[in-house]
Amino acid sequence: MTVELFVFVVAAAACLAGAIGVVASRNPVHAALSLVGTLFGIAVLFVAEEANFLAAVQVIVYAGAIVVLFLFVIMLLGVDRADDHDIEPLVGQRLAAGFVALGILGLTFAAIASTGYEATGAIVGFDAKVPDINRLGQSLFTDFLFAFEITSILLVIAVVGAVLLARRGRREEEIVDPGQEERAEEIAQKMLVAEYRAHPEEFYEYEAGEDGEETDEDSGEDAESEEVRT
Amino acid sequence: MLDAVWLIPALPLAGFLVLLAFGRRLGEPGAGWLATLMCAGSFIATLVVFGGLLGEPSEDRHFVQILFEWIPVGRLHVDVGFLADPLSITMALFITGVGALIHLYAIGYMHGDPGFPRFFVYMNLFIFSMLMLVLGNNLVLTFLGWEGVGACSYFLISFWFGDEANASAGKKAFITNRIGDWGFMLAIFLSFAAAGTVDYLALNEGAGGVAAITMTAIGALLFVGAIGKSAQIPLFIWLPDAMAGPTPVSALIHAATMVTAGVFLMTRVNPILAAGYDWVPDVIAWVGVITAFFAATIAISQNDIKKVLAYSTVSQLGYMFLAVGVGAYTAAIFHMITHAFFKALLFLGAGSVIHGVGGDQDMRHMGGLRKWMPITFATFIVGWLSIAGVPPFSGFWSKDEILLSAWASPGAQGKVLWFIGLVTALITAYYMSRQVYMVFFGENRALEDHEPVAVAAGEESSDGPPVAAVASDAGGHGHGAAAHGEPHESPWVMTLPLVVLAILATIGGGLNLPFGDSMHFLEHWLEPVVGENELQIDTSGAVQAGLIVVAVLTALVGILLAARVYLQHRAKAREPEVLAHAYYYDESVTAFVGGPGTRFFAGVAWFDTHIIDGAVNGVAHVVSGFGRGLRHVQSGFVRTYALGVATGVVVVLGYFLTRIRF
Amino acid sequence: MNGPDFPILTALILLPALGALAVVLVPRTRSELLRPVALIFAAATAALAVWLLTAFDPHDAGYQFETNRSWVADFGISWHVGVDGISLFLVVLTGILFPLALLGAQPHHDAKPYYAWILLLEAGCLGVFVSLDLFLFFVMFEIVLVPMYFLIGGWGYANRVYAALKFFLFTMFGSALMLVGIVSLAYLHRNAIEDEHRAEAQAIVDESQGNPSQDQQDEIARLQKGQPLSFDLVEIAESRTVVDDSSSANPFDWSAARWIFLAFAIAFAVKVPLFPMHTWLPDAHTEAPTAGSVILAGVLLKLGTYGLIRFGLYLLPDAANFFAPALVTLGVIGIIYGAIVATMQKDLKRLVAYSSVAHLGFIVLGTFAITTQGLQGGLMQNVNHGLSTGALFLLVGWISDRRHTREISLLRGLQRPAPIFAAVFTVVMLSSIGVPGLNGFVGEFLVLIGSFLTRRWFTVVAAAGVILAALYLLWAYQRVFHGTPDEDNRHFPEISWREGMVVAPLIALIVFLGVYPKPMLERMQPSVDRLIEHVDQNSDFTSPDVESQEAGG
Amino acid sequence: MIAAALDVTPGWYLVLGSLLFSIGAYGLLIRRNPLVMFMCVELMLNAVTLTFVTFSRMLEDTGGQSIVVFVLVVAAAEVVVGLAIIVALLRKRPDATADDVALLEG
Repeated sequence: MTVELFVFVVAAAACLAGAIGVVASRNPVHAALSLVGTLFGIAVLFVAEEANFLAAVQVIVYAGAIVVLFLFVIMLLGVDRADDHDIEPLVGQRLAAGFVALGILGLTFAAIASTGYEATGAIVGFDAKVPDINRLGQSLFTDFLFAFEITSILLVIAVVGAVLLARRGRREEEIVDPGQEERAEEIAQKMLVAEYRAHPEEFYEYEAGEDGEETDEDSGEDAESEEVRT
Repeated sequence: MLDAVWLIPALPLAGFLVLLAFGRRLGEPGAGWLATLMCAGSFIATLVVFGGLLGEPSEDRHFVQILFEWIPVGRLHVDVGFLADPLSITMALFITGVGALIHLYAIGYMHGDPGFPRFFVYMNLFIFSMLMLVLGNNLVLTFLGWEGVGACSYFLISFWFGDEANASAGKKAFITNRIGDWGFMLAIFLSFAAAGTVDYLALNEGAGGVAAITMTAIGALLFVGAIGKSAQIPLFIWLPDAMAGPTPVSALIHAATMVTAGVFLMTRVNPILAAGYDWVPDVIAWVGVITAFFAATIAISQNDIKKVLAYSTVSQLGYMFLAVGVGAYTAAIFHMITHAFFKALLFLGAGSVIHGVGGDQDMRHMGGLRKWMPITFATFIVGWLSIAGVPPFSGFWSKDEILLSAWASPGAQGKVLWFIGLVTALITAYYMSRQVYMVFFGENRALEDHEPVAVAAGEESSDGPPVAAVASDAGGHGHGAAAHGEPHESPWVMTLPLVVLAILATIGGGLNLPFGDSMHFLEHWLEPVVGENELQIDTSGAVQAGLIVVAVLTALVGILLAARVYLQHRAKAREPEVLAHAYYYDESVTAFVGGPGTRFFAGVAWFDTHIIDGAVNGVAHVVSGFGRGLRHVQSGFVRTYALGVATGVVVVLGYFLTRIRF
Repeated sequence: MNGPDFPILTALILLPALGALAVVLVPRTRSELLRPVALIFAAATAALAVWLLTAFDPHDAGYQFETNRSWVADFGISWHVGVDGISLFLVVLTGILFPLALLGAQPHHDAKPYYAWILLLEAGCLGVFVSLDLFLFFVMFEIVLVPMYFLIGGWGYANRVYAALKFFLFTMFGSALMLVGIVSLAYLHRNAIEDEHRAEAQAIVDESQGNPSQDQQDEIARLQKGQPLSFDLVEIAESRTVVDDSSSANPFDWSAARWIFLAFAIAFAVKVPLFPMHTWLPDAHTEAPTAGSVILAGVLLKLGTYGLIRFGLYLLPDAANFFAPALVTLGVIGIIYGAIVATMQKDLKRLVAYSSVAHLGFIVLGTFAITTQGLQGGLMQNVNHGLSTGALFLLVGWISDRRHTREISLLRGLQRPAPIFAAVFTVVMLSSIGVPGLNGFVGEFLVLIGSFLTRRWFTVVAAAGVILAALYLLWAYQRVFHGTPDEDNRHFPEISWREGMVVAPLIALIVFLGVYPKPMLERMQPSVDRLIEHVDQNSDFTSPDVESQEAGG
Repeated sequence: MIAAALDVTPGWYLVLGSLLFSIGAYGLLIRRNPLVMFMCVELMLNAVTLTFVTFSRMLEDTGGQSIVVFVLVVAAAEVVVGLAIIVALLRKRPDATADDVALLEG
């Protein structure tokens, strides 16, 4: 039971737990928090892989900035309601998703297995005398200089874009889009069907007549809210 | 002298062009006079050439004058060249001569018509085309004239285009002719393909060299053309309708000249007919005689003065084809000439009558006109006796020669043809007499029962140019039909041609008298052209005399019969409906064209819009439908897209894994 | 070749194009200048074309005024232009027809793009007729397409958009096939040459028993070098590398040549148009503005027939010979069918359009009769149709301008108020019917007499089309011009001076060519004979003109 | 021996990476809350960075780590923009799910 093994196991567990948490938790806030778990796990693994600088960055940027940003948005908009996992408007989405995920997993495993753990195991490792940050800087400002500069532009654009998008009360003029109503109707219908499939009982609470009425006004208000918004 | 040939068609052409340019400025009667002069000049030019030919020894009496190459392509050489030989010059003589007279007549007849100059434009163009037809030295040039006269007759029949009926008649004439021309064209092609030339002389030279079957085909196809142009069964339907045109037109085009073009063509290519199998001439003879017979019977119950003459023209043309069929080309040409004289005379007389009574053409409204129009009457009588076959008038000699030839032609067939011809002669005498009696004798029915003739004219739709009636009113001289004016004699410009033609019709028989070989002037004259293919008559003099007697008797019987019925009214007039309707042949053709024919055409049009174009639009619909279907893939649901991407990832991964060597 | 070293044909193409440019550059404020500018350029082009006619050497069968500059060297595409007796008169026709079309009709709106498009169209048409490079031809062929599309769609009548789209799609379909044909032809040509060279190289190797001398090695090296592509029409046609070596009728073992010919044939059959592909034509003609119809009928359809000659008979003679019966059949069907459908039309313009189908059928018949008479007749019929149908469309256009309708049933007795107009119409009509003495007859006659030599029974049927032509045109004439005019038609204006000036040259040509076609025919003769010899030698077709013809069939 | 068996080879990291990636992908596909979907994207990104680092260590090539830096930058930028969009979206309709974006309107 080497230290390395211990570290890995713990970190990996944290990562997976966090990941599952992100996917499974109903409440976005919880998801964000479990994301933090994953990120920390990764950071630890970075350290274990002698990428100390990256580990630091990981913690600072991700856990420190991004996740906080997430939480900030959630709080700002007050959308921290638990969303209902039973509702799935797109029929067969989950099944397909499962298959795809398993596919990716299996294939990547196959790839790794085909090379064999040991084959990949020949770890050269960096010589410990040079701190990794030097090495990183070396490569960043020589080999990847151009890319590096580009990223600066990227960031600027991102900032500008964000400001532009998040500005309140822009684009009030009507956008004419034929078939908008139909599509709104369609989506509302999908939602309704999904909700019914998720919780039939809620629908059985009413009489048939009201049931129809219910659905009507439901989709109706949906539709009219569309109009209001557009 | 012979070099003047080109002048013959050139003068009418010049007249045509001048009138086309300045006709309106010349106006009336200047335009008419110019046209007449041109025609007369061309007649004189023809006389000059005629003299020139007479100067030559008979064996080389043909002169070719090439003006320029018209269509030279590869082996095909079509020249604009004139062939002056006895045949063409004979034709040219009476075309220009009679043509000039009729032009003169028309000046009077068309007086006051708004389209006066236009009329003479067409007339000169017609004369030009007709001369090209007869003078052309090759089939194609003849075809040019052939179509040209067709076009002119189209213009002239629908001259008073205000009336739909006239327009339709013109169209009908043109299209019916075209059907015949189809055969003519194929004949041209075939002769080029077979003999490599379309030139008459070369063709007639090489006639022997070419396979008989080919020559038979050429002859038959040319005859198809002739049927169309000369109004034989089954394509005669256009000629009666053609009477919608002004009367001078009927006289010139639809009696004297154009309709005889078929006979001319058959005579022109007589070596080809001779080179082919015998059934072609037999068919020609039979078509001719049958046409002659039926047309004559139809004429019995016609009441339109011009319709009677029209059917009689068809019938007489039948005679000519009978002659051609039995190989009596001289007789055919002879009858053509005399017919040109007396039929033109009759038509012009009829025109004078119509003019006199103010546009009405219904014989039932006429009668006793001899009192009012003596000259017309006298001349008409000459024409009548001539066509009825009473000696010594010209018609008698020519018709008799045809009958004789029929009799003399080999086999029992000859006798049958002769007999039908004889019966036809009887009927001819009968209906012509009927016409004369109805028009000139008895009391004037138009005057006694004061029935406005204009209305009567209205009854007979499609006949009678209403514009003409108006015109003759407009012309100060004519007390129009509407104003119950008394009939009156026509001005001298109209009577003079009548007189001249009457004289010709009287003495015309002198061209070819049966008394002894020395008097067969025409036959000797035409020798170089038809010589070796001419039917040799070996009938004994006694038999010939007997035939003549029989013929004369038949004519007299016909006349007397008519007299009994229409003069003394002893016998009831027999005018069967079926004949009045021309055996309903025309009606049924019209019905067919208007019924199934039109439906078929409409069907094809429907096929075009619905099947073919429908298929095109159908493809378009399929494509757009496919696109509409494809649109649903773009559902707009982000997660669906994401799913797609992920699936793609899986596929790509899988692909790469398969590439890994373990 | 002879002629001046000044590249007149290139100038001929560029002049209208520059004209289009000039029109575009006319400032909006001086819009009254548009028409004169366009007319000047069109007229200049016409003058150039006529000068070409005079400078043309009638006895030279080959291409004259040739210019051959490399254009896209990497693909062997060259700017190769030249005229011979076959293309000469189409060039002249184009040159003459365009200014008349411009003069004869004015746009009701947006004059600037209208004139620009027309001039560009002219450039394209001329380019098609003179280009001797497959690719150049294709480019020009496509250039023609666009302006016509906009002319129909922009200045046409009620249903113009549908018509324009239909026209565009049909032709596009065709030209796609043509592109395939062209490219594959070029590559096959290249490969054939390379195989040849390899064979030669092998031969050298063999005869040098393995140890070739120095220059032999060089020779071998030269031969084994890959050959450049070439799109040169003349080179490919004369070298006869792409031959139809399959004898069976079974499509599955057809040779490439046949398939390529088929591609070309379909492409051009759409343009001509031949029977089943004709339905774009009535719509396009009917909806196009007057000038558009004139040009469409007068020039654009000729692209198809011209292509059939150049890319069919000249480029792939053997395959052409194989498909000739089929094409002739379609042509004859077109003659009869077009005439019948035309008879039943209620729209005067549509009637004329369908008559084009019939006339073009004659041209195809004559072309694939492969006799000197038939081919020359076909070529002449191209010009005739351009003149007479062009004139017909002008007249019909003027009628519909005056009466704002093309419905035959609404027109009556126009000859009463407008006799001269009627007279002009009559002449044009008779020319279209093919009455001797006018140009139409000469063309039709030659086509029929020529095709009678090789395609007897087709001709017998086709000749019946002549009757039908008389039927539909005379009937239409009767319904429109005869009879007594009603209130609407009584005041139909007589032909104006401007209109007279426009039709006068057309009428003059119609009569002249009918009376004295020799100048035209003798200029065609050498090239046509050469082409027929070409076909005769390179296919199992034996022309009655080349080998000594037997008298007495 | 046991130590050898339990020696942490890069393979382990890779397996972990692929696990994280798959989970992230699954989440991305099934969750309807745009925010959560974003988090799933972050998961996947991290899985990739982990793999990169692993390889860079294996092959003694700092390039891998440099890439990770870029990934971080991209992630940051993406999150900024993405969140801005989400903000714009959710501000209008707090109950919006990813499916509602199908209506291409705020």
